[in-house]
Amino acid sequence: MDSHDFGKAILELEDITMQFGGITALQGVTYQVPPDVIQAVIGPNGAGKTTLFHCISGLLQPTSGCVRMNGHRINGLPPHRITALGIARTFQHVALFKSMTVLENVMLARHPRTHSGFLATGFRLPGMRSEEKQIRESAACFLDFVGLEDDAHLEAGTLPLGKQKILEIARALATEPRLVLLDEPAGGLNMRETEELGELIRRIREKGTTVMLVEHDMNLIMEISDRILVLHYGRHLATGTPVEIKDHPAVIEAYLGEG
Amino acid sequence: MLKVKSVHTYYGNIHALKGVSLHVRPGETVALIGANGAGKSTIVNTICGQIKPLKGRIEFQGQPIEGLAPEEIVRRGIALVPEGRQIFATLTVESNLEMGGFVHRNNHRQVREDMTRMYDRFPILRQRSRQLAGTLSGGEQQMLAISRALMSRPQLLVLDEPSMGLAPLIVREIFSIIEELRREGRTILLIEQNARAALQIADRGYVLETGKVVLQGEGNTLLEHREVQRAYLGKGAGQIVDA
Amino acid sequence: MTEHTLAMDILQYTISGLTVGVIYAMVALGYNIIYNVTEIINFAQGEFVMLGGLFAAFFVGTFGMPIHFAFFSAVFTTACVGLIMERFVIRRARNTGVLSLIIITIAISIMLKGSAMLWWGKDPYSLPPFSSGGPIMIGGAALQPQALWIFGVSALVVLLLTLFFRRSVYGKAMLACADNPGAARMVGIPVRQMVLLSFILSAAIGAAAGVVITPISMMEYDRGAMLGLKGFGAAVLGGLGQFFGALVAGAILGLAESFCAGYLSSGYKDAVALVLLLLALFFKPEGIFGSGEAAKLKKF
Amino acid sequence: MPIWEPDKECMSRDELQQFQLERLQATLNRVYRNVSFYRRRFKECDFHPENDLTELKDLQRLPFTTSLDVSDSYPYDMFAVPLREVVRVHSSSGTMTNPRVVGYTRQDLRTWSSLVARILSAGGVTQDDVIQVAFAYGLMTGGLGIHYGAERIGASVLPTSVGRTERQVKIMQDFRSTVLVSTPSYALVIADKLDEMKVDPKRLSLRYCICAGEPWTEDMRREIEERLYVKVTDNYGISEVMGPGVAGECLEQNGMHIQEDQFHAEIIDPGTGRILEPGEEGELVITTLTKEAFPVIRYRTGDLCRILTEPCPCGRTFHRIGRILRRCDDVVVIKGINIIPERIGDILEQIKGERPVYQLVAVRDGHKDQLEIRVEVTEQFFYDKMREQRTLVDGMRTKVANFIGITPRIKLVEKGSLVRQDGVVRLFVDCRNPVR
Amino acid sequence: MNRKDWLLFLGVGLFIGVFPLVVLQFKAVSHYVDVMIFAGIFSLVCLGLSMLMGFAGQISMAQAAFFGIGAYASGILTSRFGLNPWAAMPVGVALSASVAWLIGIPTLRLKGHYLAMATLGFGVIVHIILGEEVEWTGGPSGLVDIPGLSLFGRPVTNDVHWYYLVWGIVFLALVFCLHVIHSRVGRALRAIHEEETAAEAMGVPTARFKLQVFVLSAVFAAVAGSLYTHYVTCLNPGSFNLMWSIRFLLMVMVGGMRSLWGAIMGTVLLTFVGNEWLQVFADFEVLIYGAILLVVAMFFPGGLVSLVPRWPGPRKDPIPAASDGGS
Repeated sequence: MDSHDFGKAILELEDITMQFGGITALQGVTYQVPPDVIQAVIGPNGAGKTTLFHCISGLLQPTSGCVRMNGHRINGLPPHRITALGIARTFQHVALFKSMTVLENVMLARHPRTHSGFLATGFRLPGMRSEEKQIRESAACFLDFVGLEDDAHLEAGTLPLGKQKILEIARALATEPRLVLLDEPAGGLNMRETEELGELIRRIREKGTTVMLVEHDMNLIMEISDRILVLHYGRHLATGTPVEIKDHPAVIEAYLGEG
Repeated sequence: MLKVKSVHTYYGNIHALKGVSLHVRPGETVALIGANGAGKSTIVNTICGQIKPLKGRIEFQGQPIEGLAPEEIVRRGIALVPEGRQIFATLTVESNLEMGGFVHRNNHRQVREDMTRMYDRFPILRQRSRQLAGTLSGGEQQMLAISRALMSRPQLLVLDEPSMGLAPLIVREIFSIIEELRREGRTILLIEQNARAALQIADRGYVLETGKVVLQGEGNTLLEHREVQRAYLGKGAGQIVDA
Repeated sequence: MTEHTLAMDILQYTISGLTVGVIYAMVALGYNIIYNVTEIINFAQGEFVMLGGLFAAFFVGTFGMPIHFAFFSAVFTTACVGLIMERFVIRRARNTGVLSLIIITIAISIMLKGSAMLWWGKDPYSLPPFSSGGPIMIGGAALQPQALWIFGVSALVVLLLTLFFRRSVYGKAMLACADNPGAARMVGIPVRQMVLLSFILSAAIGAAAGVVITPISMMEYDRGAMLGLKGFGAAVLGGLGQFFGALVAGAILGLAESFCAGYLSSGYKDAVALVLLLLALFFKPEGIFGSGEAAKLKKF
Repeated sequence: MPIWEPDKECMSRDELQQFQLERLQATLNRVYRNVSFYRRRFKECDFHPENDLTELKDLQRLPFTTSLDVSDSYPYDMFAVPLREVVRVHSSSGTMTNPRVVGYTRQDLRTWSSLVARILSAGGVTQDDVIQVAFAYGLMTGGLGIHYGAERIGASVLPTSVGRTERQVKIMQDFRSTVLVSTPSYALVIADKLDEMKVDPKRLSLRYCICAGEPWTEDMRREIEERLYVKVTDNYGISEVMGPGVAGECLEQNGMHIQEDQFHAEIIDPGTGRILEPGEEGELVITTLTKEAFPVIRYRTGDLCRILTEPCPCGRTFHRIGRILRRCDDVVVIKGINIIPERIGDILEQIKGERPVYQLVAVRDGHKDQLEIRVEVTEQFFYDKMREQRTLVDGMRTKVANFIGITPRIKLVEKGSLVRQDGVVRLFVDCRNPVR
Repeated sequence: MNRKDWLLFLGVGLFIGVFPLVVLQFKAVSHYVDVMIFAGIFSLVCLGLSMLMGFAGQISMAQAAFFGIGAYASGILTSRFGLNPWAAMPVGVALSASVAWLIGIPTLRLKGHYLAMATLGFGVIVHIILGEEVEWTGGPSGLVDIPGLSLFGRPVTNDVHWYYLVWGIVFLALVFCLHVIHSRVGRALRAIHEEETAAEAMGVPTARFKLQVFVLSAVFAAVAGSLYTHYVTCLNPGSFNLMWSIRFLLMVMVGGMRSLWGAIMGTVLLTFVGNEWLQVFADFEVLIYGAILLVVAMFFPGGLVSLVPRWPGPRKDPIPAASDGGS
């Protein structure tokens, strides 16, 4: 673990423990995510990966421990505040606004970067028109970035799963996060879609957004990630580059089971 | 006994099973292993009637069972020990067992006898028989889940991830129970992430990867197969010459 | 006022509070049974009570049935209404989402109410008490013999329900459905039939409550909504799905209502129960006896 | 005779089909992922194993794999596992193309030896037997293949290999061999040797003879049985598919049981590729179901035979193939060696710079197969001087022998004396006892 | 607002505009103007409810209560304190909004059944209060002597004037709502309806928005209540009971929950059904309401608008040419 990088980490997890009733989903996870990397989180079923994401994004409050972003404590804040501070996420099971169009989905995600309220929109106050225009333009840019511009006017629920997953990413990016959490982005995708996804994730990092992803597709993980955090039974098991992780005896053990 | 033929299953719009075939012969223990998301649980849910397959057939003792309701499938003789145990947490241990014997509810005597048998097998459950099942430890819950499934006197016992979320020591205990069941001549379909433990006790095994069977064979031979590792750890674990 | 009469008053309010409280508890039991198995709140629960009372009055008045026989006939008839409701409406609408289900049960409730109005008109109906004789005086407070019947019947219902859920395979199977419907199917329990049974059972219990209170408080077509609402209050306050909790919470509501009527204003007695309901929903939606942990996992 | 793996060999047809389907699925998924050749082929015909294989019949949508495909992938391109997992490599016998290289993982070897154990058991071998393996050991699959299978059974193996017939006989006498494994023609060579050495075959311990490696006839079987006092069973193996153990006769002697739990067999019309009905004669096409290192999908063996589906009294439920009738392509098998007559022309051409008119003739000389090459003598080839002619013939012989591994007999014939069909000389004439 | 809305706007506007002119030609139906005034008033309530339920996905069984609060506030202030109706209306609106705000904070944390029950309970409590506070509200016998409305110093007495006044307000409200739903706020509301967790994760303060739209619906109901008061000039609690909440729900559902146009359509339709045509079946009324509600909920959850064939061509919002990069 590279705790000496203290000041630089974009995200710091300090001794995160999460208990549900008698079950401990996370136990004392301490970790730091440096900026501008693709950080993978892997581990067998029930290792606590998604719980970790929930703790970071504010959907769950860790039982104890502290989540800091750029040195500021963020656990305890409601999820929309955390998003406004620059952490966006996608969901394991696609959580799009299905009856809204693709474009509207992304436009919605401009929410934390815009301001008009009921009165401003209802009475079409002057600032609101230009803001609305700007929302539409930047949303289109994000669709362009992920390559969904042609589907902008389709209802999100009618897209094939592959595109829905991409749309989720576009939506997360539209909040202009500094850190984006992708929860199993490749789940249910076919090989070609997975490859394109990998490409997209790389481009996201190149834009200067740190990517943290939970994924089961090891091919993808090994190919794109810069660092991997392995969780096992809610504990931190190993950390390292893909190459290190691949040959890590404890990891192989965790995945294949006890001798 | 059980034959699954080229089954395709969709979860929403995810093509979760892409033509999976497998079979279990009487008295056999068959392991189904694979990483997360490989489709293991989907197979279980398809066999047990919780999901209808889009294509393909499932036969149990020569009768097609695809598309039957789960309760009917239990009646036909397939009992499931579901993933995450799924015991009735707010019922007592004893009631859980009684519910396991629901299909034999009219044969009160048999249910009592079976219950005694389960208590003999797992004395800890007898001690806890009046407790709410939710208060049991993980390992005890798993024992209860197994006993509950056995209460229906199944011809085929399907265990879905019995080791999930249990500490290694308990996992060993659970596997020794499965081993014991196997020695008694029960027919078992064992779905596991813990490949090593599962293959050690299985007669045969299937390795699942992204909804497909990529490897099948005898348990101990699969055990040393590098492809098994590959299925868990990705391409890097076994670089292919022409890749 | 002397100390003496104050004590008498308190006793009197307690008795009448408990009497209605027990009725609320029985309505709450109905909610609990259906909720337990389906996680549906049946907004028509109160109408079952109304139907029970009116059917009994009808059987007595029109056919001249003896009261005890009318009791069972009314319970049976109302149970059939519950059956029809589940079989032909709820079962078809199970997958339409919470909002639709709410509206559907509300729709059923006003249809039942409308039908009752057509059938029986807007006049209140009464029943003869189950047993004759004047009020029994206890420490200066009057106790209607019918109140004893109410206590008796509800005690019996609670006892039978307890036995049913503790002892019978079907009762346990229903509990199992409530606990984990998926796992229940996997052990071979026909969940659909259990749902049907839950509607029949809760309709029957509601009807029983309706029959026993009619001799005291009469019954008219539009009583259902308020009884349902208060019963729901008892169910929530006691912790949804908790039978014993419902009983205690029902008693609390009844007492609160009765004391409010006695000391504050009889007009607001209905509001008191509702305020308690709101307070419970706002501050302790898992109820007094419900476990916080379990409540977190349920869908509200 | 005991059946080696009764749970496999006697499983019901229904169950067997399930087995085949499952294994086929796994195999296709794996070759699709791991072997670029198959991936390409599958894609060409728009076949995705995960979607398009729902029953065994769907296999018919896939293209055939030919021996040429295999040689083109020389050496390792068609392997489906990394080389470090391959524990044995065999290579098919000399042909004019690249050799066909096949590999085996540890598991493949285990499977192979149990398959051989099955056919040996079917042919009468038990752990009490002393088994003399007169197949060539080496790069070819025959010797080692039988060897491991025999060891698996627990029999005592004498790895005598082929040749030095006198010594074979001596060993047979002294070591009290009870089983002989050899090509049918070599079995008869041994019989001749016994006569020559005045050894009474009745005094040998020999009880069974396991034959394989070349097309032969029922008459030859009868002759071997009468002369060696043994029971002879026919067997079929091909390196690209596995080696010996692919199919083997039981003591009922009425066709070779294909090991259908491991191989899926089809009979096709060699010309059109159409699937033929059971009983019809055609080319045998095999798909391996469990092989890991070198799976083949719809491999055209080039061997003509028919599939027999009637139940066999021995209790094995596997279908049988009838005797291999002949090769259907221009590959000629002589002494168990595949020869492409066209390539012989290439060699002859190298010697004098011009392609002579020639013909290969397979003859049975006594009990030995012989390759005879008849070359029409033209101006260039005509030498007055016997010595120079001798040198030329010797040159041809060595050159060809070096290439194909057996020494041919070279016969110079007069120009125009080779039989022509439509003005073209047939490159190969089989003068061994033609099969009925 | 997009092209479709503008076209509808013109069409409906024209219809509403000429309706009295046409109807008044025929004596037999001339009282339809009166019915349409009620329809307009109820439309205001239903617009709010449609925003709350159809767009933000929050059920409310308390709309009649807010309607009543607005009505009684206006009624009491004008009849007892002699306030000008136009001054009383904002007070009623403010009262209704504050009550909604206070009750909304704890209520809107609830979902589904609990939310329905809580709002229902609240509605009943308000109804009880209206019936019990005899000193203020007149109790069950109601409030009388409420002045009518005057505009520019002249009392509005003519039905046709009332008609245009009410529908003018309805159209203003409609424009407001249409603007809202086709904007940042509207998207947030729809997002809350569909995937509340995801909306929260996309930075939408869901609790605040739910509360705001709840208050908005209460404001609309209160305005409607105030208009109602001054139109009928007498009040009694029976107009604000549970059945009315259910009626509002039904109006929105029949028209189509997810369309403001549908809300108005459903309201007009059901007002006619209730005030006119059902009078014949008087006693069947409740039963028929129940039946309609059941049928709509089970078979036409999208309401009447879902039966109208889709507007030709997909809706095309202009999409600007994208430049490179994110923003």
